[in-house]
Amino acid sequence: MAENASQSGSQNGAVTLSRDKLLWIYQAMMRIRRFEEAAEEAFRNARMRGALHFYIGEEATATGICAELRTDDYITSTHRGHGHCIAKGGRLSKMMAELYGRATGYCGGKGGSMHIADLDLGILGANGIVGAGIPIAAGAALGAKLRGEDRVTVCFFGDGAGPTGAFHEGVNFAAVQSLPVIFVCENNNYGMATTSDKANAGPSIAGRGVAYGIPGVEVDGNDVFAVNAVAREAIDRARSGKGPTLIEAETYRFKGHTVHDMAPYRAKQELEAWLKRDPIERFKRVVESQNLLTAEDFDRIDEDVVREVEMAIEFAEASPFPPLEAIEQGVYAD
Amino acid sequence: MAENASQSGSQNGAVTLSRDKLLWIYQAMMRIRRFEEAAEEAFRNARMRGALHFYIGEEATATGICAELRTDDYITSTHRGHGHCIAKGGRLSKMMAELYGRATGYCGGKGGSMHIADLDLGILGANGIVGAGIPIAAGAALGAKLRGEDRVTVCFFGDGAGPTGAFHEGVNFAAVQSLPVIFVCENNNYGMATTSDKANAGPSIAGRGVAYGIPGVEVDGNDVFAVNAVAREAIDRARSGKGPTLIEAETYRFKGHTVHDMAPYRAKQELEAWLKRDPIERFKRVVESQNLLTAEDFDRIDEDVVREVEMAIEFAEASPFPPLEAIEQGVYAD
Amino acid sequence: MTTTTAVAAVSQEAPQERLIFFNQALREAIDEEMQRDPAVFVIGEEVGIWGGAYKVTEGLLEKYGESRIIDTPISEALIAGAAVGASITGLRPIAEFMYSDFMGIAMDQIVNQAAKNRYMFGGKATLPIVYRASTGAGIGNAAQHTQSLEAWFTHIPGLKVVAPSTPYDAKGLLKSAIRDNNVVVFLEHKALYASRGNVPEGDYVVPLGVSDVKREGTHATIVTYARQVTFALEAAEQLAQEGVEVEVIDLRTLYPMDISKAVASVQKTNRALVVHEAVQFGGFGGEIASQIQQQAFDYLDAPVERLGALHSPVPFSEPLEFGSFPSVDRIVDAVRDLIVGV
Amino acid sequence: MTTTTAVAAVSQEAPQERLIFFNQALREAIDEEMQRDPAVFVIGEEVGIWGGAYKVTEGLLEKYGESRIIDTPISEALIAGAAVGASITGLRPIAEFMYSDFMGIAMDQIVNQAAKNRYMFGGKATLPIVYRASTGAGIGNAAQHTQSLEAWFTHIPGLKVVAPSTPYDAKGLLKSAIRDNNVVVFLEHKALYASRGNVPEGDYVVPLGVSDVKREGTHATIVTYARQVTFALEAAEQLAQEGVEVEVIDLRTLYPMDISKAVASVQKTNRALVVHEAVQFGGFGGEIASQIQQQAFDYLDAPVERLGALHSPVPFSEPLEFGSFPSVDRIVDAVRDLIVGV
Ligand SMILES: Cc1ncc(C[n+]2csc(CCOP(=O)(O)OP(=O)(O)O)c2C)c(N)n1
Ligand SMILES: Cc1ncc(C[n+]2csc(CCOP(=O)(O)OP(=O)(O)O)c2C)c(N)n1
Ligand SMILES: [Mg+2]
Ligand SMILES: [Mg+2]
Repeated sequence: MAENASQSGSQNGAVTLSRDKLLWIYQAMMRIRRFEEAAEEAFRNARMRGALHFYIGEEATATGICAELRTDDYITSTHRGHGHCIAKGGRLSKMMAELYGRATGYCGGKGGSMHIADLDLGILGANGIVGAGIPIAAGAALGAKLRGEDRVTVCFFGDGAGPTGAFHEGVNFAAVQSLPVIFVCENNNYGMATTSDKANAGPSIAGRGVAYGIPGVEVDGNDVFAVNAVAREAIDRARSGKGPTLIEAETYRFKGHTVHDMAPYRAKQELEAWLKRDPIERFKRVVESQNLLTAEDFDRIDEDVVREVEMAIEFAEASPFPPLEAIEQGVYAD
Repeated sequence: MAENASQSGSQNGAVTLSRDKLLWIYQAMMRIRRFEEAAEEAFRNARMRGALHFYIGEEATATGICAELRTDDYITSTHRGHGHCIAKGGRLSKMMAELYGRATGYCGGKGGSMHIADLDLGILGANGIVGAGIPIAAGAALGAKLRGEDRVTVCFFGDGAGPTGAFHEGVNFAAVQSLPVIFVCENNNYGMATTSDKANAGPSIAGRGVAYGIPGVEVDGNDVFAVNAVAREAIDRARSGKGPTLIEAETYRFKGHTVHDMAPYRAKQELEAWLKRDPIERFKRVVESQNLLTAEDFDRIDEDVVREVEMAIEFAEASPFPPLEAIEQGVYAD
Repeated sequence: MTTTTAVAAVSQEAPQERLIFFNQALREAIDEEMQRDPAVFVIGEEVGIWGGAYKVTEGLLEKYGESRIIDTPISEALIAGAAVGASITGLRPIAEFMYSDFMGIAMDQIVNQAAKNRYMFGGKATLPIVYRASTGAGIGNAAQHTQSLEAWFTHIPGLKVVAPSTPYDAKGLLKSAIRDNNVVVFLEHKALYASRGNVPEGDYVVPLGVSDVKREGTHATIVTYARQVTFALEAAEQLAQEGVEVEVIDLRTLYPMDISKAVASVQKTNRALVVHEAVQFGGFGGEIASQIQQQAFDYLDAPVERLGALHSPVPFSEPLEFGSFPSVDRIVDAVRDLIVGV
Repeated sequence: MTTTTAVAAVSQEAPQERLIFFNQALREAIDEEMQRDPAVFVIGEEVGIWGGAYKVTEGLLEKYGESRIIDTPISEALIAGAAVGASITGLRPIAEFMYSDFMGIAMDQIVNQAAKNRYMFGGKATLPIVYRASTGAGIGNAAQHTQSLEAWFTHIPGLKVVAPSTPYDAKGLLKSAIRDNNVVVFLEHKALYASRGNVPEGDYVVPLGVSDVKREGTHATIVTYARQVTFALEAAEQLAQEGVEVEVIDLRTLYPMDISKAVASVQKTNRALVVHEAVQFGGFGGEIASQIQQQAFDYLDAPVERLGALHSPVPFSEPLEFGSFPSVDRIVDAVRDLIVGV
């Protein structure tokens, strides 16, 4: 049924990605991790508020995919969107300022964590409504097709979005119209407390590709090389006008559903097993064992990222809140 | 993928249905046909108004399925609902009066053709919203399951409902909960002018069963024996707690989409080919060739039905319109 | 019947008489805008060969092809959402819902996505979408094909809402809506599609947010929109024969709402009746009436009265259907009561 | 603070003091009704182990099992539609939407199916459904998790709409809603879940369609509901220190709406301010204000004023969020203006 691509990664073979791309991948994954750790700390210290959904543990998926995207390609994101945004090039300072609700944030403080967008980078928005990005992604892909452009759209969504009507309407239309879009289901095994199999009938989400007459591919979402290989194929396919692909990346969120959730509903051993599959550690093991990157490379990036995140926090905290006049501004365009 | 059940009908084998059931089937199909012919005439003579969607040509599907249902089983129906309603035992007089908007109609004139219901017969309502009956059917089946009853629910819908979010949400939930419901897609090849394949991605609607982990069965919807055989299996399955089945019955509407539509978008030859597959004629050929029913049987039923339809028309035309006070009555229960 | 404000945007020459149908007027607007701007396209169910449920897009498929006249499956959430994705990346979709009743399926995309994206993203995104839909009762379509749901949309910041009453306004307002850089919900009363009116050939616009005095009068003011404008004008005609001169204000755009002409009128007539086909309770008339009593309080000789549909889904049966929403007679009666009342 | 009408339904003995949270009060209502009637069940997202987004159903899974506490996939149209199918065949579903914002996905099922089935089927079907949902702003959830959309529902014949302000009312109204044979949209302001109040143990009901004088006063009347009742009472407290005595009417049920106490109050105070958290334009306040000016026209010394949220989606940033909807201060100012104004 669904092709299984978990073998197309690196474990059994030599990594062929360029050094630059490997550095980029490591940096992106570290940025996501450190950005969120810092955000969590700020939240726990009551320096920000709202609903935060952490991507920690799932870094390989967004990173492996966005590594193959051009700046002018589009993505749609979710409530758990920091990782997608960072992997697509989002600026940490503007993201952090947004989480802090400051005027300098991506949305001038009006959106918060769940609504970050950067249209110049093709980030068409995180989304607080599960599944809602799927029709929007189809629309962006339709737009590119109508204009005769070769941009692709990557649509990220969770396993929880699998049962939504929006999923079905969006994927069906994209398949009928053969649109340049890649649907990426990040199956982290849970909605909130609901496990994916209690929400989604049938053997898998990738397996639904058959129903729509499009390729459905399962991949180990914690193996950035596997994700990257699958992404490359799907993106090529979309870019060359062959239509959509449905990718299901199996992964796991290390944290609770939101910053408020301690995840009492899942077994400790389950989490521990997944922690052993930490996508960043796995990446490091592979590239070190193949002598592609060195401890110095990692250290340099680690330091850069720490500094970058510190600066983002400083920037956010030094930024003003938007003025009350802003409330009714930006609702309508002229 | 989808099992193909078109061979499980009668063409290649002896019909094993009882004489009573055969008589019932013929009567039900003729009732549908004559009822709608009379309604069309009344409409063309400006004696009724509104939107009428004729089931003529598709009689074998509702009939073959409802032949296996108990009175206390449920069905949900569609905008093209006369056939389902009649096959489930609906009274022609009350249906006709409803089409005429009279106080004696099923809905006291408030619903019209698209909203006929008879809860005593398990007819949970025709529906003007494409796809909307699917979650409702899941709910009725859930109710039966919660109460520990062995009633089943048959959910009729068209190929046009295949792409709706309601289809996906309803079927997915029914599969997850293993509900006693049979989803019957009447694929008459068209939405309005849109052909089914332009609306539905993938090879078939029955083929989607795989995605939900439930049986998906294709059947010749103009072969009442084939439909009946498939229905029996699906109903048994549901009644014995084994969960839903997705049936796709291929059929064709002989008339336009509504009474206003002359169907200029379809080829004359296409219609002609389908007219040759008239489900009533096919039924007659089979039972006559197997000496199961006789010309006298047909004649008697034909006469009965003609009389019944005439009486329905007379009843409707003799009935009063509801009084204006009725407008705000029946909105709320006490 | 004057259309003063609208005329402002048109050439000053005496307009040629050219009677066309309301749905033709809409088609011309779409056609001209598609010619004018390659970013404009149409998406919806049966907008192609079928030509749209009420034939508004008839013939456009032949002219613009499948890439700009896009038939979708029955997927209203997709239609609304695809418009979001296409517009935010630079196109100008005109998305058609056959019946506004079906927008219930698409409310999340219309309200949580289309209406809010610009704002949530800090005022940076632009979503020039027109969501067109047929509305209203009167042709026996029963409860799920006849609602007047404008109140849902007027309440949502980020949406503009338009409800024309004449072919002239329909064309001019739709052109404005297509050129507008916001999400416009454009509501077309289905009983108006076959109404005829004078419509100039070629380009003109009726600006959004400008109401129109459709008839002048001194004794009472009717504030209304969409099909009820035609009923109000008929009622005014009847009342004139009794010596009662009614001023009829057509809001045309419900958001942004131009209440100024209504207020000015009430300052003159001292009496106001708000009329719409939608169910009265919780209807948009509440906003209109509230604003009038607030802005013209000292001028009112009687409370602002409202007339809307009775409290029921729209019934199918002809006498019930026509009994459920405001009729010319009922408007006449309401005006008489308003004048005698105090 | 009196709850006169509500008390009518309770035992006449002096109530024991028992302070519990608003969400506990709701849970008691559900629990007691589930015990009382085996036809009652709960369906929604994460209503099981998670206990509901705001813990209203916490513990009920253990007590009633998976057959009566049904966790669904993220499928809001299914939730609403399953309630239709289950209710029309004899059950009494309590369907939970985590956030009323998500009801956009389910509007077709709620409005075209649940609300209309009884009527369309000639008054024969009975659909005893409660659609519960959290609403409102104030905790940094941003634009897609904070709306107050009651105006959508009040406008739909076939629906009843409830919006409690206290734990006492919450329990009593929810029990009434569950026992009601109609479709009730039950809106729970999320900032109230953690508020505490005195709630009797065991059975009592607060009838639907009966408003409540939450504070008596003589100078002005505030008509409001849900969380804004608490703000209005605080504002009244402040104003009392200036010698301004404000009467606060809590509508509690928005449909059927009991406007009688508000009208009686305005006949005494001659001034009315309608307050709600929802966006002011097109909000339910229009209905309230219109009815008051219509029924108390001769008593009004000033126009009926309205105070609702500014015209924007709910912004995330704390100062903006709190600046966007009516605050105690803004209510105080509005009452002052109302009294000075004329
Ligand atoms: C339409 C809708 N329903 C419910 C919710 C509440 N909700 C937010 S996230 C979530 C779980 C989502 O699970 P999944 O899609 O797997 O994403 P994950 O959180 O696992 O990344 C739910 C139920 C929502 N935001 N939108
Ligand atoms: C949600 C919704 N969208 C659009 C329509 C308008 N409409 C009515 S019937 C129809 C075609 C339905 O096709 P299908 O489901 O195949 O049923 P058929 O008419 O062929 O029996 C359409 C588009 C509708 N009633 N409901
Ligand atoms: Mg998940
Ligand atoms: Mg069809």
